[in-house]
Amino acid sequence: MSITEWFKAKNKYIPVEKSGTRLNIPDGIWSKCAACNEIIFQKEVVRNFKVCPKCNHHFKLTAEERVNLLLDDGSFVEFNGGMISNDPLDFEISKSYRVSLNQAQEISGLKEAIVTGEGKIDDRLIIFGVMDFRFIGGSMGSVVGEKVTRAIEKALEENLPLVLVCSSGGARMQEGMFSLMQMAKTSAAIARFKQKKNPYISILTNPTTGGVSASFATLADLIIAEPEALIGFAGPRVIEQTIKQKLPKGFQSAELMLKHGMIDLIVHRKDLKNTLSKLLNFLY
Amino acid sequence: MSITEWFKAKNKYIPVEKSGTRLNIPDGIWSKCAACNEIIFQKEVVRNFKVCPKCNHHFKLTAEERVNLLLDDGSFVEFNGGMISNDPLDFEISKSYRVSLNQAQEISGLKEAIVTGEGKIDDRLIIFGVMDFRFIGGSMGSVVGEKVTRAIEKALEENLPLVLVCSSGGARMQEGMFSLMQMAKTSAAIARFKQKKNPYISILTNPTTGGVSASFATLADLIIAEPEALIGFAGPRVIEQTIKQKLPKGFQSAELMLKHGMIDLIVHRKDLKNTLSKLLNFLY
Amino acid sequence: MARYVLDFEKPIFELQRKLDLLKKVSPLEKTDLTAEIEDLEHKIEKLKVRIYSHLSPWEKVQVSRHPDRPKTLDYINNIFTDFIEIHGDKLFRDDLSIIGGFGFLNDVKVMIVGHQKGKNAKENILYNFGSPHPEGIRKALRLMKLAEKFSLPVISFIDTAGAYPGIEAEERGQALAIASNLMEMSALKVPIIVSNIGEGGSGGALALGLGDKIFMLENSYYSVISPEGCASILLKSENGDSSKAKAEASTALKLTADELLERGLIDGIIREPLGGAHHNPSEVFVELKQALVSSLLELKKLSTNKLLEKRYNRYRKMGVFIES
Amino acid sequence: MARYVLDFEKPIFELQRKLDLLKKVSPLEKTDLTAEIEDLEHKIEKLKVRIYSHLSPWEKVQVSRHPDRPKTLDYINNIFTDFIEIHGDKLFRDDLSIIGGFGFLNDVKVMIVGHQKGKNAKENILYNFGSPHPEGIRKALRLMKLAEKFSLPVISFIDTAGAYPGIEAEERGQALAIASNLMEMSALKVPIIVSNIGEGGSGGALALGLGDKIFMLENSYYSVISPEGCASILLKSENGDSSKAKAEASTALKLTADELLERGLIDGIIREPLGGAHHNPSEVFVELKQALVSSLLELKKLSTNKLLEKRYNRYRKMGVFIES
Ligand SMILES: [Zn+2]
Ligand SMILES: [Zn+2]
Repeated sequence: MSITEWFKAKNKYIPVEKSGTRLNIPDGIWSKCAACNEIIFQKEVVRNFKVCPKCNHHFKLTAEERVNLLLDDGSFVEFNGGMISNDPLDFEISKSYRVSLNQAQEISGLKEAIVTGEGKIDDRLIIFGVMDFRFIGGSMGSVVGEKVTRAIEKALEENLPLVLVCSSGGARMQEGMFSLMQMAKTSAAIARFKQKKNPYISILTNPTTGGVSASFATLADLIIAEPEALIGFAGPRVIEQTIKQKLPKGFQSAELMLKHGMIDLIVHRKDLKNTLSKLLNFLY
Repeated sequence: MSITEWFKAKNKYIPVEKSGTRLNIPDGIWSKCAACNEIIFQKEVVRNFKVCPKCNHHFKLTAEERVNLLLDDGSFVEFNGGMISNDPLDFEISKSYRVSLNQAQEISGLKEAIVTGEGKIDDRLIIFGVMDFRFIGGSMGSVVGEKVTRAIEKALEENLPLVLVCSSGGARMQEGMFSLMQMAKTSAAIARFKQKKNPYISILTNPTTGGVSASFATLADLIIAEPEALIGFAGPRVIEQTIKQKLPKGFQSAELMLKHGMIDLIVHRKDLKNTLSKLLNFLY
Repeated sequence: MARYVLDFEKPIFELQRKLDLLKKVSPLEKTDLTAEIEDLEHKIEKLKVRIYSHLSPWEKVQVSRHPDRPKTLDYINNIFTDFIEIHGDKLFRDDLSIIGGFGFLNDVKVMIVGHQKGKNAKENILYNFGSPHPEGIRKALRLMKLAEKFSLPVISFIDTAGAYPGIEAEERGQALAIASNLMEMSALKVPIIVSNIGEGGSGGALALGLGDKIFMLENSYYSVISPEGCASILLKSENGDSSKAKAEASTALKLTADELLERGLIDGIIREPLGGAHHNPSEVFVELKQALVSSLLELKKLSTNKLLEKRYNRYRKMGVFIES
Repeated sequence: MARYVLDFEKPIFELQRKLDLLKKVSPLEKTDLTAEIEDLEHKIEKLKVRIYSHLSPWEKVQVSRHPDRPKTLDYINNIFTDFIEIHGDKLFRDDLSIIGGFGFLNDVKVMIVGHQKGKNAKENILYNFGSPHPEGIRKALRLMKLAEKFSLPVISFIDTAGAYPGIEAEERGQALAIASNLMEMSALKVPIIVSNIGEGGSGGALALGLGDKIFMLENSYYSVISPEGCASILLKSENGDSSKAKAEASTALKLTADELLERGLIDGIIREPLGGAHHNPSEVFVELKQALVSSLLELKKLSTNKLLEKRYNRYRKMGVFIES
């Protein structure tokens, strides 16, 4: 069953614990938190929106978990679910891009690194997109750029609020300049969207960097970040290579970015839907 | 003869050396430069646009010297030359404001700290204003605010470029909140001016601080500064009292402000008219 | 009653201390002290009225700076509901000397901005004593532009000794930041209601203070320069640092709410309880809320064009001069 | 001829040195060396053609970074007249890695912006190797908005390894600065003509690179990631630092002008003299100027609406995917 079919088929709330592959949390009833090294009870983590009950570390969510977290039960309808990459450069270094795509599809059960569609937040219809880091690090190639752009255009046409949940290492290098141009394409679409007064809220989750942070992700009317999410343009390793020293702990965290004025507010995952709903109410 | 009459009467170019009271340059054929302590020949300084030939220090110019420097010979026509302050607070601490006004009028031969009007730069008609530091430190009270606002409105109505030469220690405290409100008034006028596409160029001369720098002076499309001019919001003494240490040399200089991105370009006085003319040509 | 005692309040606190002592010893004494206590209470009340109801401008300046006085966040929490704080200038830093965000004024969605001061040393360091750097001024503008886009009226609170006069503040363009706010606020397409709740210090205050309705609390001040600054410039030969000099400057600058209302520079005064807002904050919250609600009702009746025209004319006509 | 010699150029420079020696000793020798000299000159010419006319993508990347290659300021000085440099972002700093100002392209008034690289170590420190901080990106945007207000077409030059990846650059919002430029440039109401004269490194290049006509010099490159970055990520188990890995990445990324023109991502290629632009800059100046002039003529015929619609559609259709 493809994610599209899956989303279309489901009519009732699918609780978070039934979702697919988990990130960062080893299987088993008990496990160790990768952030604080404490032993945590898996069920409690899942019940806690995949947030460590000991240290509040926010583990990555899959696209479907995010849909379940934020949208009203059964309200999500996916758009363009069948869109896939066509490997425009016949890219192959060490591993062919086509193989990477197949593997990503298998691991995630998704066709690409973003799922877009419409759905409701407390009965308010919105256009919604969510990236999935499992799919080649949530990287943006032609498909991500196109689906984001169509979502923006749809929100513009239908006068609906736009909410995009970001999680990405940046542009997808395997599509070369086509990927870079998705930054231009999505930003241009946002420029048009902003000519009207419908709200656009982006949610930056761990991590949001590179071509995604340097295009649509940071162009929102309001930017919400999840606690401790890594947010920046250059990746930490690139910076360390440039400045030739270790980065301080917490550098490029949501908290630091808030302090530096780049983020509107940081919201704990458990309050995310409620805050989003309130903000939409102020803006729309 | 009032400055108004004087300006109206004159039909030909009045060379700089014939102008009124000079600032910073002691009288006599030879004198010492206040900036570099070198002995300089008065005539040479005057010929050099009141710039020290040894150290390039730009001495303050009077309003009429500035008119002579920048506008085409005989092209200047003053507006609102008769406007004077009415001492709205009956202000008197140690010396009454009325006495200060009388003294300033005597020293400068002007009615207030700014002269406004229309004139030509290389045959291009512009609305022009120039502040005179001799008049209570070029401070902005009701009259300065009103004359600046009228100049802006005139430029807007007649679709003309606006050029304002600033030299001011800030708001005039003897008019209390009326002075502070001139910041709002002039800035609001600039907001309206900017709805059309006529250029506004400000020239910041030594010093431009306080209520003038925090209103119309820095809201220009292009900001030109004279070399080494003191430019800032708070005065150096206030800052030193706050941070409880001496300010570094050159702090708040035009050069530092350029480095910090606040100024478009620094132009030597000898090139000022020519650069202004070229810039107006690009913008108008 | 307040911990922090101003000079002119001392006689009241002396009697108060006596009263407290009397009350404490009363149960232990054999003689009935009720009459003495009542007498003293009466005396205190009379003294309060005598001292507090005729504060000089300089005394009002001191009250306006009282650490226990309600600060912007107190007004936010007591006048609005559902406040969501929004951070940052999206350029350099989140300046905590400026606070802002969304809230409901009764059922009206609004954007709130204001200077935030602390009530103790720790808070004051965090908030930089309510004195913004350019990034704070720009943060306020960003929130106001957001309000404009989404048609939310702006409710602004002024409470600052002034924009921060430091090296970095200058380097990052304090002057331009203030000027930009004035320019943008003069043309902001939503109502702006300003309340000066304490100190209205020059450009740093005005940068959040240009609007359609300007209220001042009874004991707030609003001035082109601080009384201290004015005194030290004009009275440097004499003792500019003396209380007398500051008092003289405070009077000369006509910086009180009454003086400014009389001159048409503000629209209304929110009365405070005897001794100042901190003696009974909830009274002030209620009165200010009422003023905000009715002003908003009035302003919302205007078309955007009319609103902006009125705002322009308001400032356009400020100034006193003679034309010959 | 250039002082700085790239690896693949070495054979040419060997022969050249031989030739120089021969010419030097020739007058001192008894035998006539003219024939040998001519022969060697002929050989060099043939070798140059053989080496330079079939540069691999990785070799082109190296040429694009040649220190002697003309930089933005050289193009400004040789293509435009009456250049007046304009500084600063009016927010934080004048970032010298970005240069810009007014100039005339023949008789057309234009705004010029570009990345500025140095030709030696000292200049490169001054210009930060052409890698902008956020304030440089914002400076470029400010100049473009100024151009928009006064209806001046924008002529942009790209030459950067990328936006600077440093701590302060991150703190001051590199990502948002780039994103803002893309958003604003996509809707800028004047023509934008972009010329990639050397390195087109990812987001830092694109931040000055969104426009209506995109030219690339023959030996410039334009890429989503540097060949080094790509190699080190994808070939980390093998030797990602080797020349072979970089060459492989350069080829795979399809980053040359030819590859990009073929895919419709750019509009034209400015041919360079054999060996690169620095072997005969004036030739390149003339050809690029011609391209700018004729593009401008073409773009000026469009109404603003049409211009913006075309620009939007240009980027809207970029991307390759399959829909099922
Ligand atoms: Zn944990
Ligand atoms: Zn000198």
